[in-house]
Amino acid sequence: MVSETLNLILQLLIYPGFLFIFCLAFFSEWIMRKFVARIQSRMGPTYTGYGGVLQPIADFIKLLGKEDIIPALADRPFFTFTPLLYLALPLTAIFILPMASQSALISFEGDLIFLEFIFTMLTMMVFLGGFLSGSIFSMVGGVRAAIQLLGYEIPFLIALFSPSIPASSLSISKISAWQAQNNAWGLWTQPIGFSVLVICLLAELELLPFDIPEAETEIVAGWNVEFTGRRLALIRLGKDVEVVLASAILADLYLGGPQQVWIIPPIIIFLAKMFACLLLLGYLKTLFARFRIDQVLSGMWKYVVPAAMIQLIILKLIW
Amino acid sequence: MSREEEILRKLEEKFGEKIKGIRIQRSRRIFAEVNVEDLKDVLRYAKDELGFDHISTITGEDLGEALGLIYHIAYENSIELSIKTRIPKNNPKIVTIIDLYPPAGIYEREVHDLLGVIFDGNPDLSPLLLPDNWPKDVYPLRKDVSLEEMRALIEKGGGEK
Amino acid sequence: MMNISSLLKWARRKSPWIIHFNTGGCNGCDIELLAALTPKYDVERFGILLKGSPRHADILAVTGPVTNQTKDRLLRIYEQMPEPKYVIAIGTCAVSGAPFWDCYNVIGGVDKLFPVDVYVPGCPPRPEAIIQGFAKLFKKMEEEER
Amino acid sequence: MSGSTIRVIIGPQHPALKEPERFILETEGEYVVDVKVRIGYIHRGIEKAMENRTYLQGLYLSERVCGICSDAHTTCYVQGVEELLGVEPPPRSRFIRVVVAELERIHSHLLWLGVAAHEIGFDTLFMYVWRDREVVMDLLELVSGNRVNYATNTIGGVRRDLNDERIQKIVKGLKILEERTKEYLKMIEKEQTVLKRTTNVGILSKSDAIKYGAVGPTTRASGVKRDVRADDPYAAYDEIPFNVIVEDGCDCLARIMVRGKEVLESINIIREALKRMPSGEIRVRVKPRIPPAEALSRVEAPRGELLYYIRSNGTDKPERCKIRTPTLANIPALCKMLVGGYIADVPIVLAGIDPCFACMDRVLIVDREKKRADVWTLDMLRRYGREWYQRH
Repeated sequence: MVSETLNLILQLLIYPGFLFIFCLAFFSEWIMRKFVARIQSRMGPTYTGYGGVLQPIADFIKLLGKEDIIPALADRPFFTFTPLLYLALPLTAIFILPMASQSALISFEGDLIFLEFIFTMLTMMVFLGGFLSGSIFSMVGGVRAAIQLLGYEIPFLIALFSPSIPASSLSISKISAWQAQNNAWGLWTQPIGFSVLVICLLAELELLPFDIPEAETEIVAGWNVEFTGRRLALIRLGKDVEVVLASAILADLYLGGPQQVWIIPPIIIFLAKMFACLLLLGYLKTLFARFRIDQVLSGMWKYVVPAAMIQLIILKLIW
Repeated sequence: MSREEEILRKLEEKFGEKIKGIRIQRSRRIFAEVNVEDLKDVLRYAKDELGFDHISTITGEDLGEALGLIYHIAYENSIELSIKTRIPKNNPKIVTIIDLYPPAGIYEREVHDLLGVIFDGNPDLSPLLLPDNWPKDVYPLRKDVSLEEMRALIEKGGGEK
Repeated sequence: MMNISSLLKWARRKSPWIIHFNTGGCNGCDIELLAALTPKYDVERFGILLKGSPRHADILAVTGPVTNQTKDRLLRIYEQMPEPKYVIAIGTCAVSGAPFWDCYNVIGGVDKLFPVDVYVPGCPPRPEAIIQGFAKLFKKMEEEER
Repeated sequence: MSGSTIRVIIGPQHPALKEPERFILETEGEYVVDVKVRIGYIHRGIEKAMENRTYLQGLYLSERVCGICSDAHTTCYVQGVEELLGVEPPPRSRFIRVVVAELERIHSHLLWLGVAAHEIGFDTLFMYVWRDREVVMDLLELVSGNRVNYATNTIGGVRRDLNDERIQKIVKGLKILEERTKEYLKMIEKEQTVLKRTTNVGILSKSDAIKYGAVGPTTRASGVKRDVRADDPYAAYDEIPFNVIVEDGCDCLARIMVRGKEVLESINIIREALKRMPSGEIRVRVKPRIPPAEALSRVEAPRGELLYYIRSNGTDKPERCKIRTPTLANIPALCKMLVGGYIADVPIVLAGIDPCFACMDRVLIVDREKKRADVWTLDMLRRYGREWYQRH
């Protein structure tokens, strides 16, 4: 009994818990930066550690050591809580995703709904953090994030839930296990759903062409313009974890998640799938110019929502 | 007859004595001088009848006793007609030409900033170039104030805001 | 404690984020600073990122002579930056105000307003010179307690 | 906040580039209804300083009016002074001036293309364009010895000659530039996100372009065929055949295309100039003192018509030297373009005239119930915002 508890704690803290996820988050930020830089025919971080791999960690440590400023106009409690929650929410969500083995650390029927809830909460955090930090830029950024939510929320929901229909389960672990066993990856059986989910995740992560809430040339840094030091460090880490989360969702719901192939452990297969999704997101990010907020809303409702619906109808007809 | 000579002849015919010292300096450059009262008539004639539809800029300068203004207007972007006029320094007032050339508004603001000429009828003569804490009644392009004096004045006048 | 401070110094040196402000220059230094970000020079190799918000930045890169109108704005940006902060003056204008030294609307170099850590002379300095300026600044970060 | 007009202040600090300036926009909902301009953050007082410097010293000052179009400024200045003196620069120097001016136009237009891409968030294109801009920067360095302020022109000619080796290198570099520019133009024409952000944005009709006195590529993108190089030839432009690029789109896309095609046209002009270049002297000596006279000099800078008015008084210093930069001439037209457009389009429309200043971000929104003074500092805005939230 004692050893079981200890085991769980170890799992939570080290592998595949906090430490592993933080390392993964930093590593994925490095991959993303390096990949984007290579596409733009630049080098990207080079001299911090081997090939610049320690760059995100250096950024993090430096931000921890900076002066902590709370603007006089900011709402103190919220200004403190927002970065914390912004990191804690995606971290929580990661535990319900199967990574190291076919079943997640915490898995229950209906955790897909919980995931959806966490994503909406994240956007609310962006909105609150921007709205209450007292600067007009951050306010505009926060409001833009909330408006954008209206655009992608519905297709996101549909694309998130459509893999659960063939697997007839609302548990992420069961869905990915079903896909792995039947060799029916969501990517092949429902390609439209996959592309809808990718588009919505780009919007959720505020990557180009949907980085409207933090459009540098329009509103400086957007909703996080006033955050400094520790808070900014937490926000950046939260963002990295969110990127990991997004690619993990794609890998789990549409690529069959962790599965044992021959003697390769599931985690390796999973990481390979996850980084493939990460690079896909990074690649899309470099391809486009930024949309205008009204173009996002109308485009989402005109094209992406119908596409998600069609996918749902096709699924219903087959299964 | 070249286009320049034709324009010169038409201007002389229309305004006769009112237009002084009109000359073609080189191809595509005409200089002329008029009194303040006739300025607007000449400009209107040049715009409506001769087709000078582009205003390049308004140059203001300090001529000692008077302030000089030069209106540079262009015909089909090639022939530049520069019309000079003078206004007294102690009462630097002239009528605006934004009804003829809308972009003149911004040039008039510039001349107002740097030389203190007041353009009657221009709705917006707020500072365009000079800083917000600029001392009043100091006009940098007037020759009676030297650079050293101006710097001293700025240091005194600045600071608030 | 020694280890933590040296770790911090390492992180600071490896992750310098800059904010750029033109105080009234001719654009020459600005385009060279921007050129330093682009593929041929790519200062992201050293971890340098250009940030829009003074709250996120460590280094204030100033180009151009300080004019009367931008003085307050520049001071405010400097005050908004969190400690520890560094200032780098790029181009002869930001160093001393020349060749606009006697213009009525120019105060002079940036060091009339606040201390400058590294001066990069040149009209405009080449991107290589700007990168060398940053390298000097990293050395200063390492040696100096702040 | 519904119903009332809202004041949006843009400026004066930009994360990417350019000098600080400020625009005050009055908006209703998402639309801009009125624009007020406040430039002068970079006002240094060059015109006054010119009066205190000799003609040769003034040359260096005019070079530093603007770092991007520095060669256009010196060309305009030396042409004015040469006219005062009655000196003709030798023919070879006039061709070299054309070569440097067109190289500078390529550099400036490519720079602008990158910045416009950055403005609509297309950083990859920005990086690519700036990578290839380094080719022309290298050529400029080869010709003049410096990357930005070339100091090629001097009163009575140019300072550095072109030899065969340099000409060969220029021809080689131009070939690369031509290929790349064509590729980018093809891509911009097809890329949906770019088209979405630029077509029918910032409309300036042909009649408005004339009425509001727009100059340079801005007016040519509205279908007005005006180019000082063709209409009022200077240097060696009357001896080189070239086309004036005109587009009828009247929107931001047309402005991109005009500049892109002008890069290609400039490449042709340089080739032609190198082919026809006569041999001989590159410079004549001139006297430092200039008899009283006046001269009006015009040059087509990358951004449009640049104008210098110089008057001499018999000493070695000018009596008056007036500079009219193309950006100032485009501001009335810019205000016209912004009115009636979306707030989100303001950055790209501002960038559309290729302003030599401008800072398009820092969008501040303030309620306009209390009709206060025009100039608000950032702190005032914040305090005001705070009060507003407490009341509502």
